[in-house]
Amino acid sequence: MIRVQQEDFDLAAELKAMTDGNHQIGGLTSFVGLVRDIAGGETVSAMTLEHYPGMTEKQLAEIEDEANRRWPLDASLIIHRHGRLEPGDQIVLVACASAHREAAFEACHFLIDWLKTKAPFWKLEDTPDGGKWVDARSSDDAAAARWAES
Amino acid sequence: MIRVQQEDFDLAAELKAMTDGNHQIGGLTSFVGLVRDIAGGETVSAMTLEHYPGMTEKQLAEIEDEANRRWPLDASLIIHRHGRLEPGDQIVLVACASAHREAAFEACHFLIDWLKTKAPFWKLEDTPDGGKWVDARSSDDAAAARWAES
Amino acid sequence: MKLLYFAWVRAKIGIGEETVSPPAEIRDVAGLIDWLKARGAGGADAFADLSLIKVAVNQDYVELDHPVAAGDEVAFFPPVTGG
Amino acid sequence: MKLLYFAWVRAKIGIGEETVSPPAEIRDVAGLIDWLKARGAGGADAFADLSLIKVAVNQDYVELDHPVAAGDEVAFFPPVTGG
Repeated sequence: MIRVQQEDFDLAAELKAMTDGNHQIGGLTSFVGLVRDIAGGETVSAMTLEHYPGMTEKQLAEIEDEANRRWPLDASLIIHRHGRLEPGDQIVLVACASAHREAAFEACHFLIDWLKTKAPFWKLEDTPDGGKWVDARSSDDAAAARWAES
Repeated sequence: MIRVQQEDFDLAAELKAMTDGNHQIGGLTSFVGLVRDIAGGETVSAMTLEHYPGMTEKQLAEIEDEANRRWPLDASLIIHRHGRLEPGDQIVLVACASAHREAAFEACHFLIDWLKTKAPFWKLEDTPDGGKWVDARSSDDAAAARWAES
Repeated sequence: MKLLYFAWVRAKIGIGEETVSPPAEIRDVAGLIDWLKARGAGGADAFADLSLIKVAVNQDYVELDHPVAAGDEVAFFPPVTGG
Repeated sequence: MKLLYFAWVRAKIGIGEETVSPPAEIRDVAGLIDWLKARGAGGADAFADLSLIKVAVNQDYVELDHPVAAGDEVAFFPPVTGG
């Protein structure tokens, strides 16, 4: 399941809903991304996440399909927020449940790595020097490249 | 932090406690292991987890120290239950928080892989044919070997 | 043809969205960008360094040689920074 | 010397814990195992295949050539299956 929303999410409720009643699930891996108060050495008081409505959902749905094709998942979930967020706020949740932990771990890692380089979101940070668009990191490209299918 | 306990744990409360108030954390990776109702093709109605009190805590504390030495973690948590558990019950929680997601992912993956091969726990499954001690899996040894320091 | 701009590309162009009718000889993304640069209105600034620009046609990532046609939704934006 | 047995090793030995005083010539884990096998009481069965046995001395994993002495806590168990 994918969701793109402004509202916060309840991590516990989301994870519980993924596994409830499915006793074939042996492992649930999740990643939560949080707003940091320091980025590139600068204090960040808040950030605004802009996205491309329509393309975001399309891209997230495609990558979730790919994860489900590549790993035997019982459940998968991507929630990505947009709008104004403050330090400590949740930005993104990626979770994968599977009979075995390797699939759950790899699919979850794949999804967040992919998301970082392909999902059309952009962060504008409020810093003491004003609003600053966050630069993409080449380390994120390298992380995503790892998952390319040969 | 490590905990070995018979009682269930509240995933949401545990994860929240790890990140609350620390705005340097950018990512939180967690893994929850659950009791499956099928193992090796057989129906499992319940299982009993035996462990070695004292050695369990010692080994878990050592491996948590190692994870904190190898990755820049803001917080880490291992909770492992023992006693009688039923399908769908939570067995283990491993969670790691860090400024960056790679450290959080790798340390969490390292901890669960290690735990599977070194933490002194043993599963006795209740099956239609009676109690069966679960066999160790060579795939778990291979997963753990990956993390050996050269 | 509907054009969308996001993040600092939007800031440089000055608007987030517009509908344009480029001349018939504009057949691909590269041609469209050249036309937008020549048109002014922030285009020259926004597209000064194409290594910083990602393009999507109808919500899929494409390269500069990808065809564009009337009715397409073409989006220009910097490398993404979500997650 | 305190001996501990877990999982099916415990089941085969018949007890989970005992205190023993092996003869002075028993100096390492391998010697201790031979002594336990000779003693009977499930020892021969439990230690029939040493590739299935893990050993900890004072709560750290050790190999068969690890020394044992009076006062040690020595545990025998199958490969672990937690997590």
